[in-house]
Amino acid sequence: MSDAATGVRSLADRIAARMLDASVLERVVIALVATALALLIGAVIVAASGYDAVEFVSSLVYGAVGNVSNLAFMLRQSSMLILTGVAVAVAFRAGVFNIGVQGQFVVGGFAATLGILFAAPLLPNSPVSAIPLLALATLLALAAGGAYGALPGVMKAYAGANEVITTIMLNFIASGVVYFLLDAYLRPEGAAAPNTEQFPDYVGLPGLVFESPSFSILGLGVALLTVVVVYLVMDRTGFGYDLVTSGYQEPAAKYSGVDPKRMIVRTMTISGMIAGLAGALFAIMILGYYSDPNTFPTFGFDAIAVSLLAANNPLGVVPAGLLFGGLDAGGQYIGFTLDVPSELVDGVIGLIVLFVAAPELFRAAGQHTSLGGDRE
Amino acid sequence: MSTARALLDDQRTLVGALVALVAVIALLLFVDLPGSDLVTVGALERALQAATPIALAAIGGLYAEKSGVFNIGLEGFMIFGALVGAAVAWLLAGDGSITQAHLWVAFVAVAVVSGVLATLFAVLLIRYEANQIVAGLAVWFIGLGFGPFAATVLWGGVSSPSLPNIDTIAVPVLAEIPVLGRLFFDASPLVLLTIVVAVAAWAVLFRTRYGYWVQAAGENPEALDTAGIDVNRVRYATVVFSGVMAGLGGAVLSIGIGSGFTGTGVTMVDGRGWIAIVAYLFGNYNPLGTYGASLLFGAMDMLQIQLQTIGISLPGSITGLFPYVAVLVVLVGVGYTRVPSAVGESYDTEE
Amino acid sequence: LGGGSDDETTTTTAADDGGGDPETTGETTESGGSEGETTNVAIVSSPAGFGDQAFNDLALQGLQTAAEEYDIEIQQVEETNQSNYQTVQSRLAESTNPDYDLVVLVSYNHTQALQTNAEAYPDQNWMLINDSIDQPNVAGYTWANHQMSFQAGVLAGTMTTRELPYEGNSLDPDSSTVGFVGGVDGSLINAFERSYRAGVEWVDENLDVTVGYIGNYTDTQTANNIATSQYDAGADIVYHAAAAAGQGVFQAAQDANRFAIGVDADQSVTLPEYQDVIMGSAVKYINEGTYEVAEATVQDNWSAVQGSNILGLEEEAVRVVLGQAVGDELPDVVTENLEAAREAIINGDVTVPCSASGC
Amino acid sequence: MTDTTAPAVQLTDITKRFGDVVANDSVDLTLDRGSIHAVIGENGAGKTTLMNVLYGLYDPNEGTMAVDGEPRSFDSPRDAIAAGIGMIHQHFQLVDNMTVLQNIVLGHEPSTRGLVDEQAARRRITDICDTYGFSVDEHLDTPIEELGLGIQQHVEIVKSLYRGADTLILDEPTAVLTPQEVEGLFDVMEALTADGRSLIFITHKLDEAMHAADDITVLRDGSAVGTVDAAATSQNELARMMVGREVLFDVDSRGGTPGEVALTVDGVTVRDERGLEQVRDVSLSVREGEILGIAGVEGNGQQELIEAITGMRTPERGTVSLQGRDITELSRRRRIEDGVSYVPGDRLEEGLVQDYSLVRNALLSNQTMDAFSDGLFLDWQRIGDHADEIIEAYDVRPRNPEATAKSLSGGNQQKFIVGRELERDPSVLVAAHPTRGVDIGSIEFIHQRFQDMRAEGVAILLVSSKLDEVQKLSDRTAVMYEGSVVDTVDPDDVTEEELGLLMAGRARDGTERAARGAEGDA
Ligand SMILES: Nc1ncnc2c1ncn2[C@@H]1O[C@H](COP(=O)(O)OP(=O)(O)OP(=O)(O)O)[C@@H](O)[C@H]1O
Ligand SMILES: Nc1ncnc2c1ncn2[C@@H]1O[C@H](COP(=O)(O)OP(=O)(O)OP(=O)(O)O)[C@@H](O)[C@H]1O
Ligand SMILES: [Mg+2]
Ligand SMILES: [Mg+2]
Repeated sequence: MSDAATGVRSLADRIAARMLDASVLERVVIALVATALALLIGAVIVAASGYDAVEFVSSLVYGAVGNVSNLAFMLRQSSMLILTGVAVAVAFRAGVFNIGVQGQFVVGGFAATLGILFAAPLLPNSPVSAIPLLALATLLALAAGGAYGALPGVMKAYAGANEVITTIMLNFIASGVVYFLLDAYLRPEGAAAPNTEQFPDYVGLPGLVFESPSFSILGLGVALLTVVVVYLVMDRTGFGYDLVTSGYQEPAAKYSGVDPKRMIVRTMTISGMIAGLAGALFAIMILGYYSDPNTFPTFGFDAIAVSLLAANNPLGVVPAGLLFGGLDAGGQYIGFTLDVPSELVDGVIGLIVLFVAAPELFRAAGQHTSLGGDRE
Repeated sequence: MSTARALLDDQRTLVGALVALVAVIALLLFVDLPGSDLVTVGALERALQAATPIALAAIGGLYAEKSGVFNIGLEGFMIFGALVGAAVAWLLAGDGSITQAHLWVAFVAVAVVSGVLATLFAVLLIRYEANQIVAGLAVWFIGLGFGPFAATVLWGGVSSPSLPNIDTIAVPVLAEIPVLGRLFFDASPLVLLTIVVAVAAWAVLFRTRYGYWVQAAGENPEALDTAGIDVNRVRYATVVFSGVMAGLGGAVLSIGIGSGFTGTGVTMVDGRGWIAIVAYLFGNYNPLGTYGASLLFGAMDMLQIQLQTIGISLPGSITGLFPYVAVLVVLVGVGYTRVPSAVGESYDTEE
Repeated sequence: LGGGSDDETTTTTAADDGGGDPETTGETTESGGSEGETTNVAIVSSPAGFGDQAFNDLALQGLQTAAEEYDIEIQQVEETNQSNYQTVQSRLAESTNPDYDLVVLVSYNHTQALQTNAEAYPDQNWMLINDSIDQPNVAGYTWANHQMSFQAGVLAGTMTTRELPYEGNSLDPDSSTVGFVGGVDGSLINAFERSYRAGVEWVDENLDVTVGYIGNYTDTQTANNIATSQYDAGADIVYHAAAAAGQGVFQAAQDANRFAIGVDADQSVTLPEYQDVIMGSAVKYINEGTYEVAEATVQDNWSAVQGSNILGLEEEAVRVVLGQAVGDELPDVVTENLEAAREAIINGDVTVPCSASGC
Repeated sequence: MTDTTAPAVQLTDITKRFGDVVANDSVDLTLDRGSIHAVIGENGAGKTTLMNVLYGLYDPNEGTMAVDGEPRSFDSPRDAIAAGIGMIHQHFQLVDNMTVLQNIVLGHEPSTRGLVDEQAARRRITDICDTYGFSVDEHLDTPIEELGLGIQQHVEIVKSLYRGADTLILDEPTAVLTPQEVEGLFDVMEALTADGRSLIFITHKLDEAMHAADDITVLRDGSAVGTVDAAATSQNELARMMVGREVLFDVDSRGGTPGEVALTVDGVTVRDERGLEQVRDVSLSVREGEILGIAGVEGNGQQELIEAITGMRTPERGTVSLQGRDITELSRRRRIEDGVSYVPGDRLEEGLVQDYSLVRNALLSNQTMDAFSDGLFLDWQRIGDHADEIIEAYDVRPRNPEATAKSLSGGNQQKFIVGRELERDPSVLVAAHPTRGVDIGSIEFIHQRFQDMRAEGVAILLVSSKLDEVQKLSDRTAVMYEGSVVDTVDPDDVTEEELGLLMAGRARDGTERAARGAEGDA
C-alpha cells in the first residue's frame, strides 16, 4: 500500500464524512436555493422584458451541456473558474478579501507569455521543447501572480490599507500596464491588434478527450489537482490550520503562535500564485498568445461568486465552478441564439452572490436544519 | 491618547495639503509661470465637475460606515443611478426631445429608485445580517449585469443614445467675479449643490442629534441602544441615504454633466464608486475633508489630461492609471485612518 | 440614433429555414445558398459591442441594407470577450440550425482565433473586417484609416487659420492649433493620430496638434474633458477617433462654440443633434464592404471578394465628407485641398505614415 | 415621587433561567431610599443577571418589581431609564471618539432649530458636577479615549444623572479603579445618597461592601442567602454566607526545593496599543519546581507582562530569558516549541476557536508539536485521542469531542484550555486566572495539577485576581501595582489583608508608600 493510496482513501472518507455533516448539508441547501432563486428572478425579468422565459432557461441548459462542443466549452470555463475560485477561497478562508484575483491572473498569464516568447527561440523547434517551456511558463506565472498578490498583502499587514480597495485598484493597474507593455513591446511588427505573436505550435495542452482547440481535459486536471492540494494543505497541515484559524478568529491564531501580519502576506501570496497559475492556463490552453487584458473574461470576479457559493471550501469550489461554467457557456449560447441580452446572466450571478451572502435570509425563511452552522 | 492626537494631526495634514493645493493653484493662475498652461480655470472647472459624482457617493458611504455599515456597493448603486437617470429622462421625453424639466424629474426618480433598492439592500444587511463585503460586491456585480441588460432592453444596445444634460446656471452678479465666478456661479448647478450637500452633511453629522446617533451607532451601538435610540433604525437611514447619494452620483455622470449611459466594460462609472470609498477614508470621515479628497481625485484626472494637452507625452494607457495609483498611495499613507469600531458587526438588542 | 441599429429584432425564424445539411455537402467552398433560398449571415461584434454608432453598427448596417434587397436572415452575436472568439466562431461554423452561409467578424480581435478556425472549417465562409488571413474561405477587408485621417488633417489644417461663423460657433483665425482625441493609446489609433498630424502639417508645417487619449472607447465624460482642455488650450478643431466616446468631443465643441471632425460614419447625419459643430467626418464605407460580401454570398460569387481587400482613397472606400449643416459654409479651398491631397496620395507624391492596420 | 416612604426599588421573588441554568432563584431585594445597598457573591452567583433584570435588559421568568412603591415591568433599558433607574456597567457604555459632553447628552440632546444646543447641555452638566463634586465638567470637550478609567466612570455616573436617574446600579465599579479612585468614588456615592438618591453597589470585596454600604445582600448560586446590616456584620460572616461554609486557609505543604532558575524577566517595560506604558521596568525570576504568584488589581500591567513573557507582545525594553537563554526576540511559536505553555485570561477570544470542535481546538498552540503530525500531514487520529484524554481528565462536559467550543459553558471551556496547556509537558507554565468561572470541584483538581507539575520541576507563573488562590499555591508572591512589582513576599508571612494593602499601592503596614510607581513616570 502506498502512502498516496491511503492518503486518497482517507481523503475520500473525510469527504464523505464532511458531506454528511449537517452544517455542510445546510450550506449545500443554501447554495442550491440561492441559485434557484436567482435563476427564478432572472427568468421573471426575462419574461417581464417581453422575452420567452422557458426558452431562456432551456437554451441556458442546452448551451452548457447540450452537445459535446458545448460541454467542452463549459468545462473550459469551469476549469478556469475552479482555479480562480480556489485562489479566492484560500484568501477568504484566511479572512483576507482578495478581490484582486483578476489582476493576479492577468499578471501571471503575462509572465507565462514572456517566458514562452523569450525562451522558445533559445530551444530547438521541436515538441520536446514544450516540456521545459511549459515548466518555465508555470514557474514564472506562479512567481508573478504570487508577487502581485503579496503586494496588497504587505500593504494591508504593514500599512493597514484595506485590501478590498487596494486589490481592486491593482486590477485596473495590472490591465493598464500589461496592455501598455504588450502594445509597445510585444506586438509583432506590422500587426495592428495588441496581441503577441502566436506561441509555437507545440506549446499547448493536447486535446485528448475533447477535440477543442481551446480546451484540454488536462486543463481541468490541473484545476482539480490544485483543488486537492489546497484541500490537503488546508485540512491536513499545520500551516493550513494556521491559515483557517486566522480566518475564523485572529486572536486565537495569534495566541497559538501565528504571526498575523506574516499570515496575511503568505495567504495573499498563495492566493496570487494560484491566480497566476490560472493565468498561465488561460494563455497556454485557451489563447495560445496573449492579448489586451481589458478584453479578457472576468474569471477573477466570477471566482468570488464561485468561492462564496462553495462557502470558501476548496472542495465545494468544484461543483460551484461547474455550475458557473455552465451558466457562462449557457449565457454565451443565449447570446447568439436568442434576443435576450447575455448580460442578464451576469446579473443572475450577482444575485446568487447576494443571496449566498445572507444565509440568515434562508434560515429565516424556514430552511432550518438541526445546527446553526457557522457564519464567517 | 496618541491615537487621538494622530487623528488630529491627520486632520491637520489633510487641511494643510488642501490649503497648499489651493495656494499652488492660485499662484499658477495669477502668475504667468509655465505651470499656468497646466492649471487653467477650465481645468479647475472640470476638476470640480469630476469631483461631483465622487463626492456625492463618498458622502453617502461615509454616513453608512460612520453608523457601522460598510457599504461597499457604492459602485453598483452608481451604475443603477446612471442607468435610471438616463432611462427616465429618455422615457419621459417619448418621441419629443428631452427638456431640462425631464432631466430634473429623472433626478428625483433616481433618488426614489435608488432609495428603494438601498432599502432592500439594507434589509439584507441589517435584518438578515448579510456579510457586508460580500453583499456589497454582489451589488456591483448586479449593477454590471442588469445595467447593460436594461439598457439593451430599452435602447437595443448596452449604451443609451446621446442625451442632453443639465444646463449651467449663471448666477447674476456673482458670475462676474473673476475665476470664482466661472468656477461656482456659471457652472452646472450640480457642482454647487454638491458643495452645499457636503456642508450640510458636515453640519448634520457633527452638530445635530442625528449626527451624534450616527457616530455612536458605528462606534458603540450598545451605548446608543441604552440611551434609548434604536440602533438599527439609524443604520437603515444611513444605508438608504448612501444608496440614494451614490445613485445621484451615477445620475450626475449620465445626465448631470455627461451625455447618457454607457454600458460597455465596467460601464461609465468606471471605478468612481471605489474611489469614493477611498475619498472618505482619506477625508477621515469628515464630509468636508471628503469633498476635498474628491476634488483631489478630480484634479488628478484633470492633471493627466492637462499633461497630455500641453504635450508632456506619457503613454495614455499609463497616465490613465494615475487615479488608481493615487488611491494606493493614499491608502498606504493614511491606512491608519480610524475605522469606526463596530463597522461590519450586526447589532441585536439583547433578548 | 444611428442607422438601422434600432430595428435589429431581425432574427432567424426556424420556419423558413430551408438550408441543407452542410456537414455532408461537397468539398468546394462554394456551398453558399443559391438565389431564391434564404441566406443566413451571422455577424459577431468586436469587444466594443453593437450600438457603438461606428464600426460595429456600420458593418451591421451594410448587412441590413443587403437584407432589404435579398432574402437574408441576420443573426447578431454580441461577444465582448476576445478569448471567447475561438469558441463563438466554431459554434457558429458548426451550427446546422441555421447553417450560416457567411460569418462576419468585426475587428482584428478575431484574427488569431480565425487562423485556427478558417482551417478547421474549410466549408465555412468568413468575412474578417480590418485584417486578413490567407485562406480561400476568408474575405479580409481593411479600410485605410490612415488615409482618411490624413484627409481629416487636411480639413482641420485648412480651416484652423480661417474664419467660420456658424450659429454662434466660430474658429479663431489667430490660433494655429488643432486637437486630436483618441480612444486607446495603441497601434491602431496611433495610426489615426500620426496621419492626421501629417495631414495638418501637409497644409502648413507650423500648425500644432495637441493630442489626448481616453484610455477606452466608452468614457464620454473623459472624452469631453480632454476636448474641452484642448479647446481651452487654443485648439479650434478637434478630430476624434474614439468610437462611442467621441460624442463627448462634440459636446465639448458645442460648449466651447468650436468645431469637431467625426469618424467612421458621417456623424453629422448619425448624430444630428451635433450637426452644428461637425465640420466633416472621416468616413469609411464599412457598410459597403459588408454589403458587397453579403451580395457575393447570395450570388454565389465568393471568388470576387475572397482574399485581402485593402480599401483606400483610390477605391473611394474612405474619404472626408463635409458636415450636412456646416459643410455648405466652408470655403472652396477646403474641397480643393482635399482633392489635391487625395491625388498626391494616390500618385505616391505623399506618403501617409503608418498603414491601414496601424502604426 | 408618589410615595416617599416606599423603598426606591423592591424586587420580589425574581427568577431568571437561561435554559437549564437558574441564574436567579426567587430573589428578594429591597433598596431603601437614600441608601447604598451592596450585593455580593462569587463569580456566577447571579448578581449581574439580577441587575440586568432590574434594568430591563432581561425579562424575569417570575417575580415582580416595584419602583417607588409602584409595580413596574420594563421591556427595555429605555423603560428603566424613564422610571429613573440608571446602570453603570462593568464595561462602560461610552463612545470612545466622542467628547464627554456628547456622550453625556447622547439620546437626550437639547436641540434648538435642529442643532444641538451645546450651551444648554453644558449648563446642566456643570450644575450636576457642582452638586456632587465631579470634575467631569473640566473635560467636556475631550474625547473619552483620552481620559483615564476613573474619569470615564464619573462620566458614566453623570450621564445617568443627566438622564434623571434616582436609582443607580453600579456593577463592580471598583474592579478597574486605583485605590485613590475608589476613595473618590465612595465620596461621590455618599454625596449622591445625601441628595436622596439610592444606590446598588455590586462588589467582590467584602471590606468595600462593609465600608460603603448600608445593607448587604449575599447571593449564592442564584439565591439570596440573606441581607445583613453592614455596620453589624463581619468579613467572616459575609464570607461564610457567600461560600456556604467556613472559609479556612488550607495552606498546603509547599514541599520540594526549587531548582535552577527557569524563567527570568529583566528590566522589562511594555507599552500597549495606545502607546501607554503598562509595565515598567519589571524584573523577576521563576525557578524550576516553583510557583510564583502575581497578585494585583486587574489592569495593573499583569496581562501585558505575561504577554511579553509568552511572546504575544514585544517589550519595549528589557529581556526575557528561558533557562538562561535570551528569548526576547523569539516568536510566540518558537516559545511554545521551547516549552512555554500559556493559559490565557481571555478564553473566548484567545484560548479557543469558538466555531471549532474540541478536537480542532485540541490542536490550538500544538500545531507544530511532533506528536500530532506524521511528517507532512497532521495526524487527526492522534489529535482526537488527545482531545478525549483532556475531556476525560479534566471532566469537560459534555463528553463530546465533536461539540463546538461555543456550545460549552464558560467553566467547561476553561477546563479544556487548562487541560490542553498543562498536558503539553511544558518547562514553563504561565497561567492567567486559570480557575475563573470554574466550579469548586474542578478548582481543586486544577490546583492539584499545578502542585503536581511543581513537583515535576515545572516553573509556574500564576496570575490571579483571587487572592486565596495565590496564597494557596504560590511559593512566592509578587505584587503588581501600576505596572511595577512593588514587593515580593513569602505567602506564609503575609495575610490577605497585607496583600490587599500592597495591591493598593501602600506599604504592608498601611502607610502611604513613597510614590514608587512614579519612578519611571513623568
Ligand atoms: N445570557 C446568558 N445565557 C446563559 N447563561 C447566562 C447568561 N447570562 C448569565 N448566565 C449564567 O447565569 C449565571 C449568573 O451569571 P451572572 O453574570 O449574573 O453572575 P455574576 O454574579 O454577575 O458573576 P461575576 O461575579 O463573575 O460577574 C452564570 O451561571 C452565568 O453563566
Ligand atoms: N450568552 C449566551 N448565549 C447563549 N447561551 C449561553 C450564553 N452564555 C452561556 N450560555 C449557555 O448557558 C449554559 C450555561 O453557561 P454558564 O456560563 O452559566 O455556565 P457556567 O455556570 O459557567 O458553567 P460551569 O458550571 O461549568 O462553570 C451553557 O450551555 C452555555 O453554552
Ligand atoms: Mg457579573
Ligand atoms: Mg460560571
